[in-house]
Amino acid sequence: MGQFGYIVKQAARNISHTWSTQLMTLLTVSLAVLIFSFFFLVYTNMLKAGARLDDDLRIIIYLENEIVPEMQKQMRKKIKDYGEVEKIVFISKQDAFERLSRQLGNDRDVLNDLGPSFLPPSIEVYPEKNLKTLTQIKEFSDFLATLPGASKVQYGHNWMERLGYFTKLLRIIVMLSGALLLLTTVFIVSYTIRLTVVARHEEIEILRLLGANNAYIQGPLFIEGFLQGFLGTSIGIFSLYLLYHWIKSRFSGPDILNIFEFSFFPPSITFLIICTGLILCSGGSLLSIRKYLRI
Amino acid sequence: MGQFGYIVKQAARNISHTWSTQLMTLLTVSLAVLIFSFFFLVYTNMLKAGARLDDDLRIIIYLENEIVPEMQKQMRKKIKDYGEVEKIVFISKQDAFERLSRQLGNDRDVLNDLGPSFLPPSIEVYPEKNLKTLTQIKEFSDFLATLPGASKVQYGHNWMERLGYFTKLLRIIVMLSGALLLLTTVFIVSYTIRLTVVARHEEIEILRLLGANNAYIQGPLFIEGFLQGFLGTSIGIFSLYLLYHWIKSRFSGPDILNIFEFSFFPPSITFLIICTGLILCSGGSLLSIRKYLRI
Amino acid sequence: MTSTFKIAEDLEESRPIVEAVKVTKVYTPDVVALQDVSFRINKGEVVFLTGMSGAGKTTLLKLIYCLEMPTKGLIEVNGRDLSKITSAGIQRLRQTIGVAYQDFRVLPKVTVFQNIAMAMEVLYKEPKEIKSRINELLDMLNLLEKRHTPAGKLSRGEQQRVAIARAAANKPQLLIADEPTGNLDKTISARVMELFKQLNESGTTVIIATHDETIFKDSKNMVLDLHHGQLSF
Amino acid sequence: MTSTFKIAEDLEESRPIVEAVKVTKVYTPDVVALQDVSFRINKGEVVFLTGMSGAGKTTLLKLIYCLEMPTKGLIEVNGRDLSKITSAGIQRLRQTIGVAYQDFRVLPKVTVFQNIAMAMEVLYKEPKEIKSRINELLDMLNLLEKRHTPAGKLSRGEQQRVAIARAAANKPQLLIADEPTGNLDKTISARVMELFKQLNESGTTVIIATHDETIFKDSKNMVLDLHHGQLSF
Ligand SMILES: Nc1ncnc2c1ncn2[C@@H]1O[C@H](COP(=O)(O)OP(=O)(O)OP(=O)(O)O)[C@@H](O)[C@H]1O
Ligand SMILES: Nc1ncnc2c1ncn2[C@@H]1O[C@H](COP(=O)(O)OP(=O)(O)OP(=O)(O)O)[C@@H](O)[C@H]1O
Ligand SMILES: [Mg+2]
Ligand SMILES: [Mg+2]
Repeated sequence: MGQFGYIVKQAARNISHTWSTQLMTLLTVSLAVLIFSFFFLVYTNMLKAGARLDDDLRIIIYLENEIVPEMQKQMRKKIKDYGEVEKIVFISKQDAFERLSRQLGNDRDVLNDLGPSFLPPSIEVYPEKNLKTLTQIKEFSDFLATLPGASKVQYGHNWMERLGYFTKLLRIIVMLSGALLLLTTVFIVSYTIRLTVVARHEEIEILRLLGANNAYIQGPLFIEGFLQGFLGTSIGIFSLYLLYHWIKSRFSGPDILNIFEFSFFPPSITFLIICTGLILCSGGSLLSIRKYLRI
Repeated sequence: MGQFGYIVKQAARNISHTWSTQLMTLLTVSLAVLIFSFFFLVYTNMLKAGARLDDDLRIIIYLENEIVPEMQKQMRKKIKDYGEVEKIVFISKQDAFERLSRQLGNDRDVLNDLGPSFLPPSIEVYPEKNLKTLTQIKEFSDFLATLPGASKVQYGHNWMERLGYFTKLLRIIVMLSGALLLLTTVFIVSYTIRLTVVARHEEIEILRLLGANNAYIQGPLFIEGFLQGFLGTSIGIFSLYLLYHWIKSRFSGPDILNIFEFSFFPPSITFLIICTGLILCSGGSLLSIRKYLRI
Repeated sequence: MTSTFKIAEDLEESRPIVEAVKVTKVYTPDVVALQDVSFRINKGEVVFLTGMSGAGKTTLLKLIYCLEMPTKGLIEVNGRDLSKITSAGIQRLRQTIGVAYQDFRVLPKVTVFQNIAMAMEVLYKEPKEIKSRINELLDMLNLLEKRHTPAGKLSRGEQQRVAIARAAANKPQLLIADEPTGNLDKTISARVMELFKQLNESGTTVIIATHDETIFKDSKNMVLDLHHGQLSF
Repeated sequence: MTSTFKIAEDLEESRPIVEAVKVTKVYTPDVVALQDVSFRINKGEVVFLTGMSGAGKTTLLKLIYCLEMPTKGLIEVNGRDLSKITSAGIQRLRQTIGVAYQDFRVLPKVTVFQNIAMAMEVLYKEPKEIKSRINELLDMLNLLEKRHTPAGKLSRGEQQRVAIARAAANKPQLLIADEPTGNLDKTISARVMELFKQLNESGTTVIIATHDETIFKDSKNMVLDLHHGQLSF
């Protein structure tokens, strides 16, 4: 039997002898991964939702009269000459009326008696992402007010701030939970390692005194760490996937998920998480006993 | 020196000799309490916000004409005869117009050309809390449609569902995080106990063999557990309080907090949490060594 | 070997301190460590327990200080039937017995002084008394210099002396020493035996388990000789 | 005591396996365990190391198998200067040395068989060879019945024999036994000495630290006598 066979045999023996501890460690790893990736998932989804809300930043120019299509091109050019703009949308009286009635939802009946003509036409300007500070937006809107036919310029300042604060609050809560969880994960992992070391260091010391080389001592530990990392991370990620599906299935009906658009990690991130778990577990099990190798 | 003095001296000696472990345990307890109470705080606040949203459940009866104050009393009686009602509000044309313009926010300019007369008057009925299923609300609204002068009855069905789904999603996320955190807290605490026991059991075994009585062995442990529980829980709660203030100070400006109305635990709950921490810590430290007392 | 049986007629008290009747101890599943062992040790005696390695010496001693329970048979210490003893009773019993364990059981991270002091603190002795007693013992066992060294940093022989000092600290009614000279040279062994003799003179009953014939072959004390768990007189 | 010095003229090899020149070992902060110790042990010899408890026997042995480094002086094992040895070198050195530690260092939760097998597995020996060698050793040390018992459930004397068997398992070039008969009776001690003799005859150098004069007083082997860390010939 070669050296490698010996090491594998040793690892198998260790696992079968200490299966209860091993199971506990496996559970710990799974839990840590589940917690971490759960928060990572919520956080990335929130970031995405936040980005979508930012998308909604627009400046509205109310006009005195409808703009005929020929004029629109000229307007576009003028605006684009001033600053970088992502999108320009022209809203006719009819568009405005339809949107308001959509916005009122079930309250739309109040508009029944009115024609579309009571709302003014407008131009909606979506500035580039890099145009973010309020002063910049203010300057831009001041310029827009000078456009011919503009009666009033408005940007969703108040509404934006409100939503911004709300997402900020949510983000802080999620970040804090994440930080706390990361701390606990670090705690748990270091505790697990300490307990493993407590259980193993006598054996490792004796092996050293018997002249075992590093491969002989670290090999089985590495294999165990690798298996634990692989199984633990996979179980954790898989549980998260089940959880994700469960949550999603509970919200299959209405359009809430379109607003929130809850999505799972792409495969590349999943793969990355599993790899990180693998490396941490196998590396950690080697590092934890390093000081006993100096004997 | 009496028995009690001996025990206190012993505890003091233990603490000073093993202060690094003690500090670690203290940190663990604080962290666990912080995590737990953080989630508890978020959860209770969310429940409150949810309750406030539920408050908004109302049935609106649009009327053909304004109701003169003398008629209102009669209406009230009729409605209350049918079912239990929390509140009935009469909305005149003027009230309705003001509310819409508030609702439109910065878009309210669209109403500039319009008088308050274009909106119909209405009665808003807030059913009792126990009236919650949609069928019950439907039946109620069918009855309300038979009232004299009622042109249309409406309840915020769609809007309610949307918000309901959103809070449900949030609630699930918070509950899951809470469950995961509770699990990790249990893990951490049991790991801490296991490590303490590993460090102590030799000493306890020897004390038993020397004929130490239970008070002699458990006394110092109890004192240590008590101190750790008290300090740890207090530190945890205090950190949470600081965190809460920090969050709140970051949102002092706008009215977002009125919507969310983030508030801290009342003193009674704070006291309860500290007591629970105390009991768990001092009890846990006694329980953990129980099996060594059987020697 | 024929053992010298010494009926304790010249001792002040001749009541038995340890009495065993047909005691059998079987470790699960099937290790018979002791079989039908009967003997009687009177107060104030010095008794040697001998036998081959694995004969059951340590097991017999464990039964006396209640670390193991006999599978069959009766064992009485100080007139108390150990099969009916409560947890509090065990505590009180152990407070009257000093044991030097074969595997020492000293705390490696704790100083020599503190290791011995533990035994006295358990009885709520005064600090001054503890200090003078420990210094006396350490002096006798040639360990005074190591007073403040953690026990884990001592040589094995030094650790063994710490275990012996701890057993003797309270001047117990009954002192049990399991292989007390296994790691000690002749000179130190003699000092240990001298300590036991002093204690015995002040009334302590001493039971010494040993394979070292030199320390009992010239004495006229009782020798219990175990062979595969059975006593042979 | 005068020691019999035996110049190894009748041995096949007379090259030194252990050579120490003015070795001093000071444990921090100020415990002088060894002072200016010089000696030379030739291949194939049997050497007894004796001295009072705390004289420095275990420390000297630890220097030889590289568990401690000397504070001053030169120590060479198998011609290799231990002050310049690498980690891999220590591993290779220890594979040629079998040590029976004074505190045994057996794993209490692991069976007797497995405890001994560890020493052979480290050298990647074949399972069949391991099994036959262990059975041979256990038979010799009267421990065959306990083969599958966890070492923690053995009597101290039985544990000591496990430690000795493990040290002897690989038929090492150098066997170090620290107080190998401390917990053993005469009969078993004789068996242990017989085992050492067998090994010595097949070429193993044996160093035995002991306070038990009976096992070396009639032999003509070299005796190193330590007194407070210094050798006295
Ligand atoms: N790790 C250590 N730290 C400090 N002092 C030590 C340490 N190990 C041993 N000593 C001291 O060094 C001296 C020699 O110890 P050593 O273990 O070599 O003695 P020994 O001859 O083996 O004694 P014994 O027969 O009792 O086993 C002793 O005084 C001991 O207290
Ligand atoms: N906890 C245990 N479980 C199973 N068997 C045990 C246990 N303790 C002791 N034995 C066995 O009981 C027998 C007697 O053990 P004991 O320790 O009493 O021997 P001893 O006379 O003290 O020997 P030594 O001189 O080697 O210390 C031995 O065969 C031992 O293997
Ligand atoms: Mg024994
Ligand atoms: Mg020694």
